[in-house]
Amino acid sequence: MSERGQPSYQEVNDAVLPTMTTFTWRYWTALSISVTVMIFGFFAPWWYQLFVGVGAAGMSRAAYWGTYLGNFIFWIGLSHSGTLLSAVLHITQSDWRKSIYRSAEAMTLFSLITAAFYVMVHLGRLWFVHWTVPIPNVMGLWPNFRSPLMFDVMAITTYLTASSIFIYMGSVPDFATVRDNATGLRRKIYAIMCFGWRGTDREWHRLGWAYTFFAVLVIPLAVSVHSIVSWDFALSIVPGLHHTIFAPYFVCGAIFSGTAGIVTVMYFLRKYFHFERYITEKHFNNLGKLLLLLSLIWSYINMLELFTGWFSGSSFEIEALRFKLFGFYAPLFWEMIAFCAFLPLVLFSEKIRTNFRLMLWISIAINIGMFTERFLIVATTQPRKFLPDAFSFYMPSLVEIAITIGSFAVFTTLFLVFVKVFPSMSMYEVKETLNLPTRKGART
Amino acid sequence: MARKKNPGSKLSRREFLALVGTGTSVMAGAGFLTAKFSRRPVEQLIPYVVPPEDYIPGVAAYYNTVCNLCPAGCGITVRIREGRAKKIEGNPAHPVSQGGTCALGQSGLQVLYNPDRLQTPVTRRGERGTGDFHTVGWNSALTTVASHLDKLRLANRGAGVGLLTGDIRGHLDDLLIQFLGLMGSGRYLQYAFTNPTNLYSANAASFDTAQLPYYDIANSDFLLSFGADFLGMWVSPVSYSRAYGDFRQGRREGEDKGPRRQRGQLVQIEPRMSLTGANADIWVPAVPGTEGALALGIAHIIAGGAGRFAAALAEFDPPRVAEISGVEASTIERLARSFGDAKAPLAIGGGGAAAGTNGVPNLVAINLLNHLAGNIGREGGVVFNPKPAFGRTGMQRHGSYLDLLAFVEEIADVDDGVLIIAGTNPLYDFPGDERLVRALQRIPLVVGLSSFMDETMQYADIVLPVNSYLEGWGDDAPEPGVGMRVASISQPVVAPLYDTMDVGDVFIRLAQRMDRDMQRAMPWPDFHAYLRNAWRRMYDKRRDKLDYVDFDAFWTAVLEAGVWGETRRASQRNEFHAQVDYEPPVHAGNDVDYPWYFQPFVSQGFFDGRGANLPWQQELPDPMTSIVYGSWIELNPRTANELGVDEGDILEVSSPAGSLRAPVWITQGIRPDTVAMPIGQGHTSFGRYATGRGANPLSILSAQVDSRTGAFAWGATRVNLTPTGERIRFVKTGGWSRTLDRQILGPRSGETQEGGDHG
Amino acid sequence: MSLIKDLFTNWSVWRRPGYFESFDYSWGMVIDLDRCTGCEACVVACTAENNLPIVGEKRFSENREIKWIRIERYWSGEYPNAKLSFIPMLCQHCDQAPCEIACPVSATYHNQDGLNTQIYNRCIGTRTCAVYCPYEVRFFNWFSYTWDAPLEQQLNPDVTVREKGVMEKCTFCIQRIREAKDHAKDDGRRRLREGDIQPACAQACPTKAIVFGDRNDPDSQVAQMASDARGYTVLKELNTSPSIVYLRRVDQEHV
Amino acid sequence: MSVSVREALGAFKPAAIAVGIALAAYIAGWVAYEVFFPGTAPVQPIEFSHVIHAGDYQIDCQYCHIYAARSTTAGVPAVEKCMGCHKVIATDKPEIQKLTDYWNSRQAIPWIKVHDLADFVYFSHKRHVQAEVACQTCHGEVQTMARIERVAPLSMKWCVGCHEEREVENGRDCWTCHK
Repeated sequence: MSERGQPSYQEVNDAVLPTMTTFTWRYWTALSISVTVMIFGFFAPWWYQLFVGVGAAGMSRAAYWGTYLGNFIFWIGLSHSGTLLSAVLHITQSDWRKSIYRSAEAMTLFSLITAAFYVMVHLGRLWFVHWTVPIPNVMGLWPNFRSPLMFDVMAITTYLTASSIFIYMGSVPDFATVRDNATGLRRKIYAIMCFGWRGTDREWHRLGWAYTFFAVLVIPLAVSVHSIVSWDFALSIVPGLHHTIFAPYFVCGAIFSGTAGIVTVMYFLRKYFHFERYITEKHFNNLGKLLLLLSLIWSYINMLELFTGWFSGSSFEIEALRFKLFGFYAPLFWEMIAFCAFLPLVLFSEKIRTNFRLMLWISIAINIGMFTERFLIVATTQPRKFLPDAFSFYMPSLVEIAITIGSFAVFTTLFLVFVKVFPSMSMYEVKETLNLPTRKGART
Repeated sequence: MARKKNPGSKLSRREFLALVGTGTSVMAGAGFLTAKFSRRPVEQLIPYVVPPEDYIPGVAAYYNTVCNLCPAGCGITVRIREGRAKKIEGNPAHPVSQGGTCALGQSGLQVLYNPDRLQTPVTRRGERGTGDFHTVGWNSALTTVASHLDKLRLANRGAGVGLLTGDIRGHLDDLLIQFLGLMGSGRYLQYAFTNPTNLYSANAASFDTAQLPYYDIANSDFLLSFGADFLGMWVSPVSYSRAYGDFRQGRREGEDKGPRRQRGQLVQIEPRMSLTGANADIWVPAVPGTEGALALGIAHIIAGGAGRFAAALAEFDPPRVAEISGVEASTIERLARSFGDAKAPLAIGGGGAAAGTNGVPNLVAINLLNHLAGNIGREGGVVFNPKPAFGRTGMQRHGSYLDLLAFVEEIADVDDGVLIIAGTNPLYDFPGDERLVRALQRIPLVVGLSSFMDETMQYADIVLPVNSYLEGWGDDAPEPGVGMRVASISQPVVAPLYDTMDVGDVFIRLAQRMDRDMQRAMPWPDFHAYLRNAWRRMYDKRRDKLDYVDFDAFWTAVLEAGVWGETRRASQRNEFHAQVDYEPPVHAGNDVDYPWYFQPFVSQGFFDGRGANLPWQQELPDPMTSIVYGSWIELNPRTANELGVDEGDILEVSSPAGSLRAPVWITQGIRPDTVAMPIGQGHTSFGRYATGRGANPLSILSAQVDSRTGAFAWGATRVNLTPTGERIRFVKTGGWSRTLDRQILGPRSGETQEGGDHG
Repeated sequence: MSLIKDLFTNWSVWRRPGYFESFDYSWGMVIDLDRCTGCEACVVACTAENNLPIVGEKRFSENREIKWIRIERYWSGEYPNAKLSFIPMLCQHCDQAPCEIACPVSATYHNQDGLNTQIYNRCIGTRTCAVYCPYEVRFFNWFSYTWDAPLEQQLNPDVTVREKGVMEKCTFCIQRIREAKDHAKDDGRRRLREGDIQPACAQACPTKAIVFGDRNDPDSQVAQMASDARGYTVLKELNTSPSIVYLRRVDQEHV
Repeated sequence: MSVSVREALGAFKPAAIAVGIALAAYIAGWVAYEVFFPGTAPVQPIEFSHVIHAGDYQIDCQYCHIYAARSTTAGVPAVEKCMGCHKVIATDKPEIQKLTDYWNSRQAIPWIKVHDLADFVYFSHKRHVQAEVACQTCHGEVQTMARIERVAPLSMKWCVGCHEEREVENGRDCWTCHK
């Protein structure tokens, strides 16, 4: 035990490495449950839907978009925490990021993948999805580059690539550590995964340089991605969607829910992987402040949106607004306001910010609220468009609900696999924060 | 080398090679099979052995024929590709349809290609009405019937043979008369509850011309319609609709736009807003059955106490009429003034106005308006048609409700009587009294000619499948005519799908299976031959007038054009013979136990119910409500409040004759003291699309008849409504029914459209 | 690569002023609401011509019906002065179509005839076009539909039967336009004449309320009627510049 | 101490090779099928030779494919048409006897479609014939084919390519060829 309660390098390893190798019954149950839910909640219904057609979902005339796109936005949003945050904090040299960013970035990656799944679930003819990719083909046709969905395809793929490189690059030295502490085949695998990392100065230097470069690259990317997602809606002329505020609205909302997501994940890592010494009040406190700030921004933008709708005085906007605020889905709307606008205000008190369990519940509540918001965006606007004779109603079907639940299982499964493959906490960067080891502290 | 390959493994070289061998071959097999199954299945090209002449695959052919889905007799053009009927269009050369069609007419293709068509003759096995039949060959079926008829005829008891049909016109009608004549029977009746029997006799009474006149709507400028839903399915919807278009916005003929004339104004007087009411400039909801009084009230004002009818009209001053009809006196005066001032006013009566116990008096009163306006035989007025080129008029053909009952019961009373039913479905059309069924039960042999096993066919002993109108021959003199003499031939546009015959063919075949004089009297090989002969006779009469080299040229010409006409007009002097008087309507059920007038109405999609087995018609939104698949009962919001019901609540509708259940539809277009239901649904046996869907309002009507003609008064029953507490969601296309001040129907008159407020 | 060149020209070309006037044709419609009686003949005619599926009661109740042209009905006033107005609503073939930018695979686009077209076999079913369409006239095949034999014998061989997952909509009966052009070529004519083509709805209409023709041809009937004082386009404020001009129904309160 | 990447990779060599072989075998199987059962030149119920008819005897294509200039489909000759000549000509040949059997039993010949376009494609022989596109342009040198073989890919790119090259009016408009 080194002075000032700081863990030694060895202790860092001892804290992290076992989490990758030890498989507790708790882990197995968690994994098996989430895999089952994933298969029967997500893939089975999807398979069914592929056979009968998208009619298996609850969408219908006027409400051509449903829960699927709601989920899509939600997951894209969730993905905005990790990479963006870690990049920002990395550039701003805030060290407290180091113990949490790995799992945060993992979150980014996996929620992006889930989101990508939703794009496919949404499609009417999945078997032609490759037509959206600008590759030479027997038809000699190109996709339509004027389409916001096309922007989406580009943005998301880019963001996915960037963040996967980002997270991988960040964990190369740790892979080396894993390699050095492993034997047999596992040792060999990690030897390949870390590209034979030796820890020479040149390697460290290049890593640092490249890492910073990527950090800078990722930030505008992340912002653009959700702006573009918002344009899928804002570029339509549908009352209630056709708002210039949408891009910032979405981005802010995204980071908001993303940060909340990190808090949730952090809580569990801390609890079950016993990272108490690395994930501390400090982190929860900082993230709490961030959440508070974001929620204020979010509420402001939300008010703006409602106001412009009302202020326009146009019959279309007003009706859309009326339906959203007082229509069938009004309870959901007010629930969203409560969870995302009012609840976070309690974060003004530091006592609450540093209370782990409370933070967990708040973060979950926020994400429920944000999920509702995304659902409302699709569910309340389309049924109230321009021709009253075509007014309709949207109610998700069982298939949609099942897939929604299943998608959370998809995410969880991926994450559970991740924690066994990646060191779920960046060991080398945590070590950077420690002061150099004394002779007592063993070096690995 | 295998060892070198993986030093760790315990595999011997032999094992290793075996492993590799099997592995590769399995994979290769897999690849082979994937290739096999991933390939598109082979398509075959099957040419004809001997191609039919004038057949070009991929090129459409068009044939003209006649639609017989309703009695209007529109000329239609059918598009044929590879020997299959693809599309029905109006025949532009035909003066009735003038290139247009109605919704029902479009669906004729689904009569032809209906999955529930009767494909072979069937005979009854189980009890009557149980629908337990088994198939037999044409031969045995015809022989059975023929022998039966023969027996009767030879025993001089042929009078026991009766023929009940729907609306059959043209030479087929003649053929049937001839056949029955040879049987020594005059029992031949045509019945459909939609037949305008009252209109015939009213016209006979007022103008002593027992026919449907041609209402020159197009050239009239003020149209006063008493319950006649002439834009819906009344008498001849397509031709009236066309006329209506011109009545509103002037003639539109391709290039020449014609002079822009004064826009005609339409006033619709009826308790429940029909499609015509919706298009009217003013909709006047009058108490059902009081249209006559209203007409007399208007006449009273126009006549101004002078003239021949002054005495008869004296008592019909606005206040009194207002009290009878529930229309404000001011409105009546206004209407009268406009009617009087109009250049070419026109009054039409029908539908609800004719469907009361006082139908004829009402129509006579309405005719009086036309007489006063000097409309008869005038352009923009009531033009009577010349005697049709052939066939009897509806007045001669149609039987009333009472006639039908008597007719069937008489046949039931003679021992071993035979009833042949063709192209009509009285058991659906009939009100809820059992007399008809009981009579049917007593008739030893009931033969049905039909394409579908409908309610009536369930009671037949032998059902013979007949051609759909697109597969068979026929001809038609449309009624009402268009002011001149028109005739059209309907020809088979596709080969019969199944083993079916024309109605005419059936009787010719029957004759050929009977004794010699019968055969001699009906020598034709088939109905087509008969038809040609008939037309040859027509041709011979006019040979000098017609410029065709010979009959064949004439025949082909008519087949190609689909219609033949003579511009010969009937001259009609403006005389009025009837005594005008108002007879208050009698409704079944007192107004205490049965507080509401019950007005069934002919629905756009199903006409009198015959369209209900066509999926396109089932999925056709009702024009007024946009409801599909099912029936409903229309309530005024006030009525709904009284009952405390909302849209979709199911009501128990009970009349003195019976009761049914129907969901509530709340509409602004109906009197609070009236409720209305569409006719057409509620079939108990009419194919997969119609059976067991909705309710049939006719089934709870009391057997009310017109006091003069004995025609079925289907607008003269009162009902009581009781909520059942159950409710349904309507299947319909429409969402909200108000525009919310959005620019959908255009700027109000006067204003022109300016950019809107949407940012 | 020429494709890339096209890509960039396409990008800008839509914004060029007078772009649509430069087209071969600009098919358009004038619908006279004073003639239209709401009889729904056009609806069935369209169904028959374009192989629209029979969806069945259950799917109809879920708003999954497919009707390229429908009659919308709007009430005004209360009993006894209630008025009901009809307006046939079909694809407006907008010159500035919101749906066209939506499709990621260009399954819907503006062709040389000024038609807003939909290529069924290119569609991948994102349904974005339908969301963007303010007139609600795009219909999605939520399922693959079948016809009870022998009803399928009626299907029009000139029109594809759409499979599940495909968006579809009114095409102004483009198969008829194609056929007419074909005949014109046979007669050695380069251009179509007025009246060569009639879409199913216009042909069936018993009151002749629907007139179809080339808006680029100044003496065509549509071009002339479009300038009528009663003329207007639905939801003009959205600036979609539709190809369908409606003539307002005359409301004559005082008779 | 640490393991070099090369060394590590070595461990996966056998697995990699195994997978490689398996893949190779799979592809080989696929190719084999395409070679032995070519979809582009199926075996027809009657070994009809265009070499004899179109080649040696120089019979005009439209003598048998009568609708080519009038309709969208070129049309396969009716059995009657074949018998028009083969009542007398070459009646002893086995293939002709097959034909005669079809004729006597009044059966149509189930030819297998070689040039098969998707249902959503509108192709008009008439237009192409009238534009004086030689049959061979799309159907290949038919007169040299003992068994009809599809030479053109019939892919969209191929069609459009030709349209562009000939500058067909609206040759790139989707609705020119799709329905």
